[in-house]
Formats: sequence, structure tokens, C-alpha cells
Amino acid sequence: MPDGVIGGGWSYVIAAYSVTVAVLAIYVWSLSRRSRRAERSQRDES
Amino acid sequence: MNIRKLLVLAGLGLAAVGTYFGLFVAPPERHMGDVQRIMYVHVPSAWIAMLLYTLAFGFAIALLWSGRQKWDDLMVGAIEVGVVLNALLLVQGSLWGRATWGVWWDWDVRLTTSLVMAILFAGVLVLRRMAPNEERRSQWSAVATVVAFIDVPLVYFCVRWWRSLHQIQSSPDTVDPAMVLPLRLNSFGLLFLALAWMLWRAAIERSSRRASEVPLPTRVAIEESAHA
Amino acid sequence: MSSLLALLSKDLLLEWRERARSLSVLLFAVVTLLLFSFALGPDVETLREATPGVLVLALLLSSTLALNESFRLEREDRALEGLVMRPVSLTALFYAKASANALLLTFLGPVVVALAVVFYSLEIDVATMTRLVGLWCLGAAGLAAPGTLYAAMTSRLKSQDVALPLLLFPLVVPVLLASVKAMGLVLTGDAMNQLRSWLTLLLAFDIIYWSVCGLLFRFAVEEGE
Amino acid sequence: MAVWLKGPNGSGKTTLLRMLATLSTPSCGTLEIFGLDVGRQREAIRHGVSLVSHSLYLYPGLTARETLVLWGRLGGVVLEPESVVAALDVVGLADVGDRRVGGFSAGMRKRLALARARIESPRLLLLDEPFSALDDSGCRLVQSWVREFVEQGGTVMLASHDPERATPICDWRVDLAAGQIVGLDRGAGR
Repeated sequence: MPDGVIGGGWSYVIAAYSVTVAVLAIYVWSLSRRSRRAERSQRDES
Repeated sequence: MNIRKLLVLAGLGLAAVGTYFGLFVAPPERHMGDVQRIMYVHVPSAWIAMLLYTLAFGFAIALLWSGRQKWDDLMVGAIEVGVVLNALLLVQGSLWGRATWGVWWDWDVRLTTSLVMAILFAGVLVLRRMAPNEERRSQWSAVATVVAFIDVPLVYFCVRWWRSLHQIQSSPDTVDPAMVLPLRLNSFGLLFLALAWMLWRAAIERSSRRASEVPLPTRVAIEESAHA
Repeated sequence: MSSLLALLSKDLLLEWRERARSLSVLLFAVVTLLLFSFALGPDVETLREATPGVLVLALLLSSTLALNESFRLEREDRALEGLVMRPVSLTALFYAKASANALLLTFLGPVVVALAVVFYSLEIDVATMTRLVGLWCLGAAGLAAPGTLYAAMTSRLKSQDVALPLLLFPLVVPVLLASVKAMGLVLTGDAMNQLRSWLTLLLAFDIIYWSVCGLLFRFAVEEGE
Repeated sequence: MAVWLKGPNGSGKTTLLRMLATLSTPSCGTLEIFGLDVGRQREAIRHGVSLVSHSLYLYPGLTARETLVLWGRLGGVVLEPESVVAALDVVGLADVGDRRVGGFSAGMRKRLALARARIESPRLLLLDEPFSALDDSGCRLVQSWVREFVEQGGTVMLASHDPERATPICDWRVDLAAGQIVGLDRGAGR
């Protein structure tokens, strides 16, 4: 494929970007959940 | 707390501008067309994941050297965020590969190495969950981190030799200046975000460790029953 | 050094006393050969081509068995703790254990290679067989060092049978690749003179693993917990 | 002298013995034995300290004699065959020296562990429940064995639940509760 240009790549681009954003959002959500849980258990302790 | 918020804000801002430039301003690549825009998230993911692993390696060495638990908190933060970015890297790479090579997966040097790398560092996280107590947990994770980190270049070289018999890897064209800007913006954005998450994860680890700390007499009792 | 030899001879003596266990590791390697021939079909050509990979996988699979066993012995009556309590450096402990494991895996080599020759109808002379066994030994050495390090950790866990391969297999990918490649070149002929470089690579991995894991072992085992 | 560590379950007896045997590091404070720091000078301390704990650290595949020889070699001592036989004789295992530990009863294993603890003539002997798993004659053997060691100038610290057996042989009694020393007393027996 040295000369031809790959067309119709947008669907892949959109997929890649949305997966990235989704995964990072899920990770942030899990961090916040864990952080709340850790804070709660620390409060219970003291 | 404040530094984390600052990092998140800076990171989100940079990444937003970078993504805008990457998607709508930068020209499509000569051969790959628009698909190449995946690069603006793909390459930063790779860079930052590698950076986080390197940091984790540094923290592991510091932990083994000093025995201070605070390095363990940072280490787990770096590895966890690194593994997340590494997983993203694999998905983005796979999509890109499908678009350009027509296959989801190719046993190419970088793909293979990043897959092995993800498994290795995910293994560290698995080992952590299984460790019998806190001190073992931090030392074991540090040991596994050091070994994994040293292993990555070995895997890379080996796969390169292994592949070299089949095909020479095509090198990307020199990057257009218009492409450099979004790449740079996104890289710094992701860097700040990743650092913020790493610190956040470290803070969680620290507070859950405090919560699990038990007063001395109780601990003595627990240890005795464990050794009996 | 003298304590290293004492420990090594202890490990080998125990290995010999409990031959049944070492034999079961060997048997396991043989079964692996057998299973692969069923998985790949009866076609001799296919089997021949797959031989290097099958050999290395047999080594890899039997190694986890041997490694887990070697530390079960130390954990049974907490004997490892007794060793740690002696004025013995943990580094000596590591090298003794890793050598014992490497030797055990090495002993499997000739048998498994000979059986592979029979099962897969390889037409090779004694010199080629010797080279295969030699490569097997280098691979075994490359597995034994990280394997011993990780088995020392996972042997404390209830889920040790899952944990060890999970952690070890991705780690030894370089050894696996280099051994498969080198064995393939030995079997099919080395037209482009590449065997040497793979051999060097394999040796380099062995050296790196043995030194790094030796340095790290004292953190993996509880000394003053 | 001999010191008896007394205290209910979970009072810190085993933990203290393990720290003295350099198997545990104190989480705070320092601990010195023979003027050596437990955290930093472990190797030097280990030559002079022996622990017999709940777990006996025996390999079922080795014979009694091999067990002792290995223990000596790990301390850098090459034992004469006669001294091995003598050590086994003290604990009444001379006849079974060439049998494998795997076939030993719990009492025999305990005796072997005791013999092994003294093979390198330590200065400090730590015994965690030395009377458990032993019959009457075994316990008497341990008692006289402890006294003999003390009279030769050694120090013994033993943790035990058995006042009848521990009191007669100990010079001092240390009461532990919840990780604290709550009492220190001249032993009643001596």
C-alpha cells in the first residue's frame, strides 16, 4: 500500500478515542469509589 | 490534594486542546489518511505507560533500599495507572492495526512487547493481592516490579530478532510539524493526568493501610496465633 | 561457599531420597510430548516442524511442577525458617536452590529429547541430539533462576499452583523464544549462521537472570518479618 | 541462668522468642543480644543463639544424623561423627541415628530438634513450649538437659504453659500480658 491512501479511517479513530475516554473514566470512577471506601473505613477505625 | 487538582485541571485542559488539534486541525497523514489520528492518543499512552513503569521501578528500588512503606504506595499507584494505559495501548494498537494492516493483531515487536509488559505488571498487582501480610506485600511487589522492568528490554530484543527473519518493520515517515503539536499537548496532558491518578491511588493505599493497622497487643496476638 | 555446597547437597540428597517425585516430573514432561502429538495430529512433517516448540513447552510445564515441589519441602515443617535462622546468607540459599532446580530440569533433558526423537521420527545423529540437550540445559538454567525466586514467594500462598505459572511464564518469554529458535536451527540446519547469536542471547539471559534474581532473593524470603 | 516466660495465649511469648532468634525485627525500639543489634548484626548473633520452636524445621527425607551434620555445616562447623553420636545419645536417639526423620514420632522429632539446638554450643537457648509433644520421661530429660546447659554457663529462655515443669528449673520468671512485661520474679523453685 505504498501509494494508496487508506480511506474511511474515521470509524477506527472514533472507536479508539471513545475506548480511551471510556476506560479512563471507568478508572477514575473506580478510584473515587475506593477512595471513599478507604476514607470510611479509616473513620470507623478512629 | 491541591497539587492533584492542579494536575487534573492542567491535564484535562492540555488533553482537550491536544485532542481538538489532533482530530480537526492536523492534516491527515499521506498514506494512512485519517486513521493516523489514533497516533495522538496511542503514542502518548505508550510514552506515559513506559514512564510510569520506570517510576515504579525507581520506587521499587527505593523501597528495597530504605524499607519505607511510602514507596510502596507510590509504586502501586504507578503500576496500576501504567497497566491501565498499557491496556489502552493494546486496544488502540489493535484498532490501528486492523485499519492499516487489515489484522487485529500482528506479532510485531512493539505489540508483542507491550502485551508481555502488560501481563508482567498486571502479575505484580495479582501478587500483591495474594501476599500474606503488609511487609511481604510491599517487598514482593518491589521484587516482581524490578524483575519485570528488567525483563522488558530482554523481551523487546528477543522479539525483534525473532521477527527480523520475517520482515523489516516499516518505519513511520518523519513527522509533520502540524502533527507534533497535538502529540505534544496530549502527551503532557496525559502525563499530568497519570501523575494525578498515581498520587490518588497512593493516597488510597496509604489510608487503607492506616485503617488496617492494629494496635500492638492485638498484633502480637495475631502473630502468635499465626506462628503457632 | 561451604554452606552453599551443604545446602545444594542437602537438596540433591532429598531429591534422590524422594525419587518418586522427581520421576513424576519426568513423566509429566513425557506426557506433554504425547499430548502435543495428539494435538498436532499424526502427520510426521508437522510434528517435526513443531518439535522445538514442543520441547521447550515440555520444559516449561514440568518446571513449574518441579519448582513448586522444591519449596513444598521447605514449607512443610517451616524448614526454610530454620535455614534462615542459621548464619547462612540468603544469597547462598538462593544459588543452592536454583542450582538444584536447574540440575533436576537438566536431567530431564536427555530423556525427553530421546523420546522426542522416537515419537516424532526425527532423523538426527548423536551430535545433533547432544546439541539439543545442551540447549535444553541452557533453557533449564534460564528458567530455574526466576523460577526459584518466584516459587519462594508463591510457595507461601494457598493458590501457589496458579500463581507461579501466572507470574513466571510471561517473564521467561525471552528464554522461551531463544531456546525455540536455537533448537529449530539445530534441527533444520543453520544456513545463515544464526545459531551462534541465539546461543549468545540465551547465555546472556541466563547470566542476567541468575545475577538479578540472586540479588533480589533476600527480599523475597522473610528474614526478620 | 534460666528464665521462664509466662503468660496467656497471645501475650507475646513466641514473638519475643522469635525476635531474640532474629526471625522478627522489632517494629519499634532496639533489641541487643551479646551487645549486638538484632536488626543489623544478625549473622553474628545467629552463631550464638538457638531456637526450638513449635515448628521443628526438620526434613522428613534426612536421617537424624544427617540433620545434625547439615545444621553444623550451615554454621560453618564440620562435626566429628563421635560428637554427632554423643549429641544423639544425650536425647536418647543414638539407636535411630540412621533412620529417616519422616518415620519419627512427634516426641522423637522434638528430641532431635533439641539435640540439634545445642550442636553448635550456643550461649543462648530459646525454647518455645519445650514440654509439648513429650511424654513424662521426655519432659524429665528436657528438665535435666536445661539444668545441665545452665550449669555449663548457658542462658535459657523458655516459654511454657506448664508451671509444674517450668518452675523447678528456672531461676527467673517473667510474666507477660498483651505484649508487656507485667511481672519479674525470682523463680519459686530455686
